[in-house]
Amino acid sequence: MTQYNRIDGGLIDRSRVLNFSFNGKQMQAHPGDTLASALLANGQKLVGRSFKYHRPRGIFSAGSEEPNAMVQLRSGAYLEPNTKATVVELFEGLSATSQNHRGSLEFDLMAVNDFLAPFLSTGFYYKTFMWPKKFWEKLYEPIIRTSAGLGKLSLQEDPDCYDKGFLHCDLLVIGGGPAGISAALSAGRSGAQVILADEDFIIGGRLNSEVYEIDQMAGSDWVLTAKAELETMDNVRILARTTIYGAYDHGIFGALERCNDHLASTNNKPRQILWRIYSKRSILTAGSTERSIAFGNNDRPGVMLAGSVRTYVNRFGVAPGKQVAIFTNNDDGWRTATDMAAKGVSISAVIDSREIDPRAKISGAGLFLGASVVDTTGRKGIKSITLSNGQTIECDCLAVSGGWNPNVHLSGHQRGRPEWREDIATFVPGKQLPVGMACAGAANGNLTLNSALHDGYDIAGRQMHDLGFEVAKPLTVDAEDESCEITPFWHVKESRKRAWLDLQNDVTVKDIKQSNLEGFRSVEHLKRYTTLGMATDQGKTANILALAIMAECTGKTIPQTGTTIYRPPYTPVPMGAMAGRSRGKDFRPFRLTPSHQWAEQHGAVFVETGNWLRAQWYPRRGETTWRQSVDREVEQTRKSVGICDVTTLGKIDIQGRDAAEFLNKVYVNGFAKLAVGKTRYGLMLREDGIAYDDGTTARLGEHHFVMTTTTANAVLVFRRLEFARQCLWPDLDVHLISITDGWAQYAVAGPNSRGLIRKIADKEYDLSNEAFPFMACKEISICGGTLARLFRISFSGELAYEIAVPTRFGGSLMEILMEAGKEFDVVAYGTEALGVMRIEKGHAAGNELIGQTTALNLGLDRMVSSKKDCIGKVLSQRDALNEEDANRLVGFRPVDRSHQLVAGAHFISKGNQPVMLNDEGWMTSVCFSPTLGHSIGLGFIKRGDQRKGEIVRAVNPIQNSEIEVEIVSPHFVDPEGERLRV
Amino acid sequence: MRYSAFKVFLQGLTGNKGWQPMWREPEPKAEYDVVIIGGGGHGLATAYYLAKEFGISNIAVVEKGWIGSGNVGRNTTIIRSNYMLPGNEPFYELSLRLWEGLEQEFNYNAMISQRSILNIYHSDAQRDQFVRRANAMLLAGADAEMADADQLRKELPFLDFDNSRFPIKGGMFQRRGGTVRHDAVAWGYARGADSHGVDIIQNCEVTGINIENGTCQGVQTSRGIIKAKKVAVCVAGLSGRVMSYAGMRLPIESHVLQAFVTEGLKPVIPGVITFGAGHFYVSQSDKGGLVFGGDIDGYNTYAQRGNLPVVEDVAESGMAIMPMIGRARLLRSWGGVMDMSMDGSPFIDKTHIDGLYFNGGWCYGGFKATPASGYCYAHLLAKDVPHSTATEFRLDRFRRGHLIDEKGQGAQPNLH
Amino acid sequence: MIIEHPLLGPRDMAEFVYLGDAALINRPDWQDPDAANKYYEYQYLRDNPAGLHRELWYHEQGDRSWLVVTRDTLTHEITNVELARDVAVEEGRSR
Amino acid sequence: MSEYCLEPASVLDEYKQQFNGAELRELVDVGKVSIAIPLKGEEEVEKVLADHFGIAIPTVGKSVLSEDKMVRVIRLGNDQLFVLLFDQQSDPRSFLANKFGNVAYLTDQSDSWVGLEIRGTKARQALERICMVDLHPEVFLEDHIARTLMEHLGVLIIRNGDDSFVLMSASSSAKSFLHAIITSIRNVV
Repeated sequence: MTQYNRIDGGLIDRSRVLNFSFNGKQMQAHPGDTLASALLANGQKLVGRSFKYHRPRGIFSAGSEEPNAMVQLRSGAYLEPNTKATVVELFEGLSATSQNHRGSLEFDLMAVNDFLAPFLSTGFYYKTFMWPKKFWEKLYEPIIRTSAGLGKLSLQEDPDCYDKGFLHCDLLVIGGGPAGISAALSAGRSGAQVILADEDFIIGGRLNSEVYEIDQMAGSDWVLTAKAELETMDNVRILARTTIYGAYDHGIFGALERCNDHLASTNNKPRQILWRIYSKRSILTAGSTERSIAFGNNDRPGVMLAGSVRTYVNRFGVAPGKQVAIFTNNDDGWRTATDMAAKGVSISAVIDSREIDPRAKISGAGLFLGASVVDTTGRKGIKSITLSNGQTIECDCLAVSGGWNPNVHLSGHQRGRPEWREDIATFVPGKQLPVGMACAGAANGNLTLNSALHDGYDIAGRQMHDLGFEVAKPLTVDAEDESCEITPFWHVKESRKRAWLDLQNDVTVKDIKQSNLEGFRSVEHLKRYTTLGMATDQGKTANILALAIMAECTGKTIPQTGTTIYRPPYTPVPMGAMAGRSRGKDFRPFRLTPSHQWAEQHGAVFVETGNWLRAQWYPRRGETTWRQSVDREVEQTRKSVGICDVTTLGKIDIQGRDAAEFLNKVYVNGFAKLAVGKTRYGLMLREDGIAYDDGTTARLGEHHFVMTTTTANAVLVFRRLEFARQCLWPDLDVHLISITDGWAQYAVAGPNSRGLIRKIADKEYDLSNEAFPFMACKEISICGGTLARLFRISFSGELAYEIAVPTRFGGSLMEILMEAGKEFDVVAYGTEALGVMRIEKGHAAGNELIGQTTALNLGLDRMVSSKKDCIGKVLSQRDALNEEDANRLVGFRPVDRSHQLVAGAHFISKGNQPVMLNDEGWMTSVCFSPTLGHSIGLGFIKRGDQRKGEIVRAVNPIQNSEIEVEIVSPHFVDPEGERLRV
Repeated sequence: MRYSAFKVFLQGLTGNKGWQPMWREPEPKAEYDVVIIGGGGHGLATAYYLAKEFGISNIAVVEKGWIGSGNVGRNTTIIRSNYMLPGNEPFYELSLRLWEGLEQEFNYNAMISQRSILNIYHSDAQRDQFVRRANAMLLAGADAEMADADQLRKELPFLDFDNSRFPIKGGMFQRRGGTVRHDAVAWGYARGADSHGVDIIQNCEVTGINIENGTCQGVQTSRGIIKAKKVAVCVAGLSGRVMSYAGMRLPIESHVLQAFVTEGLKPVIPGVITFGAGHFYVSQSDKGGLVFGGDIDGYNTYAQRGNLPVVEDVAESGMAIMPMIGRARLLRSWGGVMDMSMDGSPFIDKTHIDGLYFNGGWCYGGFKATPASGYCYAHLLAKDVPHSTATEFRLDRFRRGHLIDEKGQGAQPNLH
Repeated sequence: MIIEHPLLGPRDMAEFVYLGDAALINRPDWQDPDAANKYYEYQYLRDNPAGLHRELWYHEQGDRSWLVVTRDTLTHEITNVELARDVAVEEGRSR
Repeated sequence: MSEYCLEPASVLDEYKQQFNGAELRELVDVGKVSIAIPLKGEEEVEKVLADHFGIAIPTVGKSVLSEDKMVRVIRLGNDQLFVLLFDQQSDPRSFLANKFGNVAYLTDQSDSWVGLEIRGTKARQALERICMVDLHPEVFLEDHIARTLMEHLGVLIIRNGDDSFVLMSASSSAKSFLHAIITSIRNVV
């Protein structure tokens, strides 16, 4: 029984056969088919189940408005839930399964909900499931959640890749139907850069679905001619399979191109591309979508939109039924009858709600004028309809037309409201459109062919004229304006049975009435209370009907009742496409230090620091825990010499006649008097007086400084310095250049560091303590003439240097330092050892500079110069920041030295209850000090500076632990700083 | 009308024709004891608690559109009390406790679902911060749990443990956190307030605040002047506009926060999950949609819509932790206008004008605060002293230097 | 959004970082007798208008200039873009 | 002579690859120097450029290539120039300092940036996938430059020929940058 619903004609390639399967059943169809047309050709009526009542559902439409025919496409990790069969382009080997049923599609156990429908009325769940209280999470909700959702996620990583891109144009044409094509012709001929996008895999819109003629040729042939002309233009780009899903500010549009979804495999090319389109002008030619009429049991498989039935007949060569009835309130519905009759499909009846003269003669069909359909039969496929006159008519397909709604969605993405047009009984785009947008054709309410063609052409011409392009010659086409008279008819009041509006979410006319009864009368309340329009089709076929019925209930007009706000996306967009390439390891770029390769070769364990990867420690053979490695690195550094890559610190070149004055304004301490050849530690505040960054700044020349910042704040500091320079002190001659990536910088620390530096520095430089004391800096040369910068600064508390060379030498310098250091038993140390040594020295770092602490809290208040202004100075003097019991950064050690401290523990005075009221501070940083042989920590505690020697509780309820700790000086090692200066 | 399973059954038998409006649609009276400006979650909750707990029922809630049209109707529905600072945590814990009994109290199922919230961490430093936070929560009587990567792997196997740019090292759970059906909160409070005699007046826009001799006399509205002994502003998102009627500048900027939902999917995500190396938080609703959000767009705006860079950033972060969502489709996006305050924390306070009160500055965290905000605001309105958990939400705190800055970002609202 | 950079022409907002009200240029004098109050207002209080807003954007992924952008917070329409440095000089921030 | 000798290394190992319709290579041995124009000092900078290189100072967003094609001067901002030196100066900063003296502030940036050149008929199509700036030949002319963002990385892009672009980005993230550009090419060829 293959393809027994095929009829002649259509835009499919009958010379080739494609095999596909639905629920495991093998079927055949042709290139040019959608999954929906292929299913219909094979007589598959029942394709899914509705969300709430699990009613049997078939194919309702032929486009992206489809509420019913949702399938799961493909399988395994490629499984794609909630896919509209009406937009899936058929490919060889396609497999699809139905969704949202327990048991088989034919015998869905959840269909019991349909019998319980009276008790599952709109919002019933707000009124029950409240007792007993505990049952919600344990019983009620789990049950509700088993019936939640439609399709399934594969739970596996999406194996396809996605891409993004950026396009620019003078005119973006949204929709490639008659109005869109003529708009593109018009703008293209005038020489403008044009992008024509259409969601379908062939452009042409309704021209491919109708039998209209243009210039004495079939509409679909005219499309090919026009397309051929557009393709000769370099300035026109046609994007088929591309949905413009959102209109954003200033002429920017989001677009999704499904480049490879129509293939069995993407062959490692992007499955889809998310385009950001920058347009100077846009024209919305998105056409219109047909709406239904609400009547009893209007949701059965076989009840379809009349225009869609025409699409299947004319474009796909499929008759959705053998015996078709038509129910309409407008002239367009009649065309379904005539088109089908012309193809030899039997029409059993045409029912028109209007008392009019018949619009056509249909042989063999009963004509019922001023009549309506009140009910239908046929559980898994429509079998008959009952008319308002009581007559029953057999049919296996009912084509319904309630009129056409312009696709105004994108016109409202910036909160413009559509306007009601009484003559065509629908909403058209309002006056407040996105910047640069115009609307034309059916999307603008010009529902007939000739007017759409001219509308698109002329409006695009005017838009291009505004941009300074010459207007193309007027359009000369020979096409008709078909009749589209309509008398609004929303629902069949005589129907006693449930009449569906939102087919997917199962919202019926009764639900609207109940919503009104309970006070949910505003459109937004209606939507939220009944879930109308919230399904995957976003209510494209349902919303206006529901609105009309609500208007009827409240006695208001439809425009008074309003519409909900349109929001992106126009049709759903996969998350993978939204993310593009930025996933997995490519989520963010890696920044690598100059010694990265060396560290890798030496087995380093790396840690993410922002986007940087830094060596955390370097395990050696025999070491089984990270602590062993870190302890060794610390001990060896303190004993002899260690090397640490500190390239990641932000480095900013500061030059200018006023550079010193500038630094004076951005640091709390003075820099104006810093001598050339010297380095100074500086602290920066935000303007609100809170500390946020610190580092050293070296004066290389009278007007030349090099500032270092913390790794984390490098970008932020630069931004704030630029703000200070440009906005606060615009007349200072000072210039900033980030040189973070330009220099490889290593800390060389430990008593033997001078000896090591001496070995590589060129001989002419005197590096003795007298000639190059603590905090000195100098540009020198090393290894026989290579430029280097040498700073005698120390984070470890040892005699130490930082040496910088141009990055290209960085890898080599690491090797040379390690080679030259062999005689000292040099060790490479990572960020952990760096951290241990700074805690031993009591230096504040990231755990202390958290944007919540002041210079006072950090014990750096004496650095704040009283003689000058600096950013943050005035507000740092506020009372509450300077209270007597303010937090102070101090050191902590466990009373029982064998205990380990925990960062994040809170301090409670002995004898006090561990509750928030008694909370006195918290431990910020802890480590095991190999130098002292026990755990040590830094932390903030109230009045800490005055409480040295006091024992407090460090409570850590999250890990059920608590120990006693002693408040001590934060300077655990060499508190006088003697080692620095030797 | 009291709701129950039996009532649903009875109505079902009789065609669901006997339901009654959940609230009246009264005309505004000339004068009230309290006029609350703003029929959002906080305003309705304030009215409800004032009437029910503090014995003041001559109240009008005036709303310029439909009730719940502000941020209570456009958020990601998350409730939690995982704050750290003493100025915040007791208040949010009060709120969570009020949530826990709310449905039974106002006889409306808002689907308060304590399916947990997880904050993932990706570094040792982040872990230390979460330990600090978790301990603060426990000291304040809330609940918290730390979990390592192994435990997360067991509970949430779909997270990307093996190929992520920023490895998942563990997380902090608050098991009592979760989600609520957001619209139902507004409806439940409205129904409750209405039943205590509160007038809820929709489509009534406040166009001015009448102040004479430093005392607030009432409000001008699109439906006439309404006198009031006390006027309580509660319009987060639009606080700047409304308070400008009283000549006040605020430590607040208005920003848009976008939120998103996917098509309905069979449930796979149990609770709320928050990414720690980017901006992304997600839960799955009882209808099956993945509800998620990220950072605010970052520029001052009163337009309830956002732009693409943030949309894409949120999707990237989502894919970074759960690459299984690649084939799920984003169905809807929306934007809510937030009162972003200067330290990321809110205000519930009297103003310098007698009889004029202010509640706002909720940043993007106002939804979870709804019950406590209403309760504490009602307390302040009734007794003229702040509730014990809301003593720090004062308008003058920046002048004093008393900051409640959880994120440590300083006076830049778009960073909170 | 697109910001029409006075030197570079139209550029996507993704290249920019936002700060806030352009009044942040007007940093008060630290020695003003009323400095505490002025700094409080400068740092914390905002007009936050629903309508035209002059605001600071930093072209971080561009020429590193700070811009003063005049933008309508209701429609996002941008009507003027200036270099913040020029504005600062105009507003008397020269020494 | 020193016992030790520092070996320079290119960040991307002198990457070079031919694709179908595009060629991508690392630009090596290009000296890069930032020149900050002192406040009110533009005229003097202009004069140095004219006298020593025969170059008229470009406006912001544009660049000028010297006649001998050895020097490209890029105007990044009002007070900022960026100079590319193609003649393998071992110390480009000193080379320029000799000419500029006190007229401008110089910073050697040779190692801060990695440079790639992409050329070929598919070059623009590949860049469309990653670059938000309009590179249409009638908009982004030869010698036009732009700093922008590509896959989370700051990039300086220069059109240096019909179908040819120079892309420069931070050297620490060079590998991710190269990966991003290669992916863009692979996705279109």
